[in-house]
Amino acid sequence: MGEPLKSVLIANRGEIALRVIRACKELGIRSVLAYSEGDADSLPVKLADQAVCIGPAQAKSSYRDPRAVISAALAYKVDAIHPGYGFLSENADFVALCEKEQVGFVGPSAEVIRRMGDKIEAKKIARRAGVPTVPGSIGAIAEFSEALAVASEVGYPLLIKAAAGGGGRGMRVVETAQTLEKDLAEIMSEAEVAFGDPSVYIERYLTDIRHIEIQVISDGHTVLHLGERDCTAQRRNQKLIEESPSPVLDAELRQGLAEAAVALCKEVGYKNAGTVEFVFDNIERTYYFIEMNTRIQVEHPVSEMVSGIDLIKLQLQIAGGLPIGLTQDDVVITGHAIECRINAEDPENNFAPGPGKITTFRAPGGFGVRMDTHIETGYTIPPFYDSMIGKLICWGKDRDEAIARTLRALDELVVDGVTTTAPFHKKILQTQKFASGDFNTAFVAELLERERSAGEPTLQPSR
Amino acid sequence: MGEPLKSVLIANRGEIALRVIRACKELGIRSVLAYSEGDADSLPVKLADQAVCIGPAQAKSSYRDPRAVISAALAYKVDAIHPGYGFLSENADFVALCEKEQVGFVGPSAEVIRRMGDKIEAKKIARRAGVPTVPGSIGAIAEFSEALAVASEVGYPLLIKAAAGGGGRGMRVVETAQTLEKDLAEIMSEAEVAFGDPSVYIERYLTDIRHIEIQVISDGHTVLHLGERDCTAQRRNQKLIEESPSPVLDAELRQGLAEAAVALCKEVGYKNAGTVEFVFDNIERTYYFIEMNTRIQVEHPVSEMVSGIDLIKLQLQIAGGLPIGLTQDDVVITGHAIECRINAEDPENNFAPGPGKITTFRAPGGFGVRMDTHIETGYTIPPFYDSMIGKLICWGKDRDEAIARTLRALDELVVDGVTTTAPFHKKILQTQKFASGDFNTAFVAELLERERSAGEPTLQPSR
Amino acid sequence: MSLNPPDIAELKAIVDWANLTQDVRELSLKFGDVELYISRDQQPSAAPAPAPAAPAPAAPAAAVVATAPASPGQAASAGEPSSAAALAADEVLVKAPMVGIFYASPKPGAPNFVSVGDSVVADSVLCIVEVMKLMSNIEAQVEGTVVRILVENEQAVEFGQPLMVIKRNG
Amino acid sequence: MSLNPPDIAELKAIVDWANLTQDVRELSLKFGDVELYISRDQQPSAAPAPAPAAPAPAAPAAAVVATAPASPGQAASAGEPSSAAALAADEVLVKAPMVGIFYASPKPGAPNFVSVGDSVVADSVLCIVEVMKLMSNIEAQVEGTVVRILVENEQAVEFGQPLMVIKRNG
Repeated sequence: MGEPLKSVLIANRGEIALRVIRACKELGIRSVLAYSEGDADSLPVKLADQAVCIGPAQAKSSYRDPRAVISAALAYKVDAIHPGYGFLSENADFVALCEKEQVGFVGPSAEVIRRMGDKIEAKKIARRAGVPTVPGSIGAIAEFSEALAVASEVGYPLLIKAAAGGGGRGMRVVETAQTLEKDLAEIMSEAEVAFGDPSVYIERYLTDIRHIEIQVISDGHTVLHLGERDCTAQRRNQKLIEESPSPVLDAELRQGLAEAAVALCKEVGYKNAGTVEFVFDNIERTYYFIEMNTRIQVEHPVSEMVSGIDLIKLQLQIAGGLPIGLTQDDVVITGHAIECRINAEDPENNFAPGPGKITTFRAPGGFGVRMDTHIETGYTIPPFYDSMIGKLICWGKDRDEAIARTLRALDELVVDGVTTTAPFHKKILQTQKFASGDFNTAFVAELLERERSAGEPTLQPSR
Repeated sequence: MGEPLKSVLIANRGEIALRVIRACKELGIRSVLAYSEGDADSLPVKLADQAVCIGPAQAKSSYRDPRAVISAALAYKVDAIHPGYGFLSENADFVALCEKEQVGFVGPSAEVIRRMGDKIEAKKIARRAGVPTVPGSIGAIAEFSEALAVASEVGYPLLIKAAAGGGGRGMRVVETAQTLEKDLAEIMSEAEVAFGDPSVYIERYLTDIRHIEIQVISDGHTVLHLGERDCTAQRRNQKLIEESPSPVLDAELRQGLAEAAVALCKEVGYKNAGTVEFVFDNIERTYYFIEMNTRIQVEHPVSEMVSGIDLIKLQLQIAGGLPIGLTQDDVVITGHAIECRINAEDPENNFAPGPGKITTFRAPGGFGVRMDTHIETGYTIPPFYDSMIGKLICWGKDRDEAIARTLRALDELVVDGVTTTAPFHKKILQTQKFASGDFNTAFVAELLERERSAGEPTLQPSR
Repeated sequence: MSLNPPDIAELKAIVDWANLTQDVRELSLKFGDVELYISRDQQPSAAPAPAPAAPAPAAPAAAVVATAPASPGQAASAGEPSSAAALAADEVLVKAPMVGIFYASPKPGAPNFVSVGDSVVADSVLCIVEVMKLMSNIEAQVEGTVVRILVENEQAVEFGQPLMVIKRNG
Repeated sequence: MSLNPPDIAELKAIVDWANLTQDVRELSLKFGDVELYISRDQQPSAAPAPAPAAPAPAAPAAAVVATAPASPGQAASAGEPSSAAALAADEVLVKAPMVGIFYASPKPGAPNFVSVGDSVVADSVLCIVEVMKLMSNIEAQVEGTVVRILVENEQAVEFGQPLMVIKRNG
């Protein structure tokens, strides 16, 4: 193409739909929102240049229906589709259909999505690019002797997973070499019985880890990184708080991670914004590639706030065939940013989601505070979609200021009518452990467990 | 002192009171808001750590009453008073009283306020510091021969003003040397008759000018500047839109202005945030010192957005006797910021202020958007104070992006129930002239005049 | 916008409008001592239910409820004007079952499937909605007469958009 | 927070509270079929008007208005709790005419100007409010008996803060 997009169909909802609408408006691109009947009263519908109902509230017949989305794009004659995150954003079949119908897609090619979406293939690509992966087998191993050889190389503790297992079934941690042969034999025979397939994956079992990811953006020729995001504060593998820079990296590790991410993108011919995810081993202070997300992520504003670079605008620019127009030297990371994902969930009740009507919403404001949200006073959170109602992103000149500002902003935030996780975020941010920066992915679970066992209420009563 | 303030009385209202409360919260300073009965239901009262009613709604018996404010500070035992802007912020007598009562003041000494508040004294200090001032007499001249000599030196066109006049009375522009003697004689004799005093001021009459000011911050030892703000978009000497950097300065002029401002601060021993105001002559491309504001200004967020430096926090830090802790090299200006002052005024009706109840307020949001405001849905704008209801500040990587973002944010802004100047800001920002950056202080008046004479409505009907 | 209490015709128009749209479940309107309340079933049905609320006669004087007259307009779908046409009790609305392109005829140049005034039976094809080159025939599902066609040939239509009105026989 | 309808004593307490505060002009509360409406004059008057609304007997069952019981608390001045004391019809509130420091006695160690139970006349000095070393005598302005003293010696008081309650003679 090579000329700016003139119109974009936004095939998403909530805050990310609004985020894309805002970028379109600033670029003079006509924004056409594809929405479901469940979102007819939402703020994105009000703010988009045009809104097209593509189906009923159920996502499978609207946001997740490739035909409904592409049909809307064709009927309403847009240049491209922005998928947001979730829904169809990493659906290779959908993107292939876009390619077939000659509808632009704000993202990489179907082939790249498919390759990076296949965990084994992605791991192979990473190794080819010289990017370290968690030590272990690349694919499934069915032969006992081969499994034994790989396991012996991996080191301890290690994890054996039945290839046909899943959801925690058919997994075993092996602590020492003494039990290896026995454990391996047992789990392979159990897998044979349970799943009809003795194949296993074997990998180093990492216990004290952080989740660190590199934001990349590429126009297919120039690949830039925007530094890392540290997403270690998680609950049940759901990210709660993301920040940039990571409090644990030194310049050398930071450089190594960034270069690894860029090398991976170059290896696969990546084009679009993307995120290369790593686990960081606190003990060895080393990192391993886990997977790549071939889309914009929920937490992209964290990188925007420290780099000053508008990632959604760059996505749209690149999708129009234009070059990035920046070099790596133009990317300067300044200060520190923290994002809290505010969910309509009850931390006192095992984080049960609670849709409902928001009787009063007041966004926090002031210097360094950004709240990306589609909610407003009088809005009813529909029960059909996920429980995230907004993201609070605060920038500070350093990590301490960013934490203080986030706490101040959380104090200002008012979401009456539904229960949110905002007080829980305050609790995390006020811990000495979070302030120190020295924690791992078990931190939030340990915090919850400590309170439960102390018989304390998880939270003070608060608005 | 030399240790952080622990508590601060905020002797102001509206968005600036909220701004100071936020800074206090982030610094762990107890914020005590001194409020009038007219503001009992306001957001700052809700958000301050403590709120103390100091008098009735009329500002002269509350916000402008030095005794009420200082009494509150003494009774509620705060370390210092933050005056905001307006009200008592540049009242030297009030500050002298603070000094007498040993209540800290977030600002310079009474002596510095008095000296810089005296226009003639300030001009003398500027000249001593080597800062250019508008060519003309320093003080009033009563002798005709002396006046003639000064006028002959100043150059044409020049302006003669009766020293005892004011409000436009007793002023005359002299276009050429031919009429000088006659004009001077006439105006002095008119002044003698009208005011009993023939004294006049004489200065160069500048017609094609911009308003450019330098933000400074000093701890009494280190004086830093945060670059300039361009406040040329004015209506009847009221600033409407401020931006940084100025679209007309080159590196040399920028450096010259900044150094002049710093030299002035050093000359007077300045301590606090402050603004050194200049007129910039578009024709000669030179600048002259006009006055110094010895307080934080309405438009300070513009400089915060491009520098990343929190000016209110620095004010509080300095007032506690702590050093700035930064060098000039730490101040890096990135991107471009624009502020629109949103007033509850009717642009269709000669900008008549219209207090009233805000039935719906929706703040714009997203990347690079900051709205400093004390309004919220259901808030009634009291009739006792000024009509500003908030400031929209948008940052962009360059001026074009900042303008596009501001327009997008103005589109999102909803203030139902009262008429605001938001649509008028859109109108200004959409002109080719504003986009070009090439305009002067007459620009807004000319825009209004052109529409009036074309018989067009000033604005399209809009929410 | 009129600030006078609505007369019987206006109330009827509001009831009709509520019947025509898909996104109104409940509507309440109080105008002085005139009160109107409408509640509909969840299921969007092509066959209109009889208007559940009979408006009371307009009162001679009434306090103005400022927002009331604006409400119907504000509640309308942002996507598509539901056309000004009110639906009579024996009229059926045919809506687009998917987002796509509306075709009035089987192929370019061919005569339209139906025109206003045509009689149709349940399996009469009224039009085609195209989704990615898949042409779906939209059938009348009732016996009657085409009284209004609300969209143009080759126009984009969204999910649930009203396409035609059919007056049932009987 | 109780979700039961308020009883007569609770309604009375709300009326008293509204009387005591300076910032409540109107208050309306609906609890099932119990409705309470209070409206006051603009002028903050020390002499309380008789409670304008007599609460109806509490209904046996009532739909819960969730926000109603919270309203009085939310409307209260952020600055100063107005003390829980209710004001009777013959009681007068003495308020601070300026922000400053309250002194119960003319100088440290001296006996207090007044104590609870003391009789006062119009020009009896009740206390001093200090503004920057300027001591202002606060006088009773009515004849009666001191029934409550609401602040402590040397306490900071804000503009309009209730200091004492005097029961008028008569």
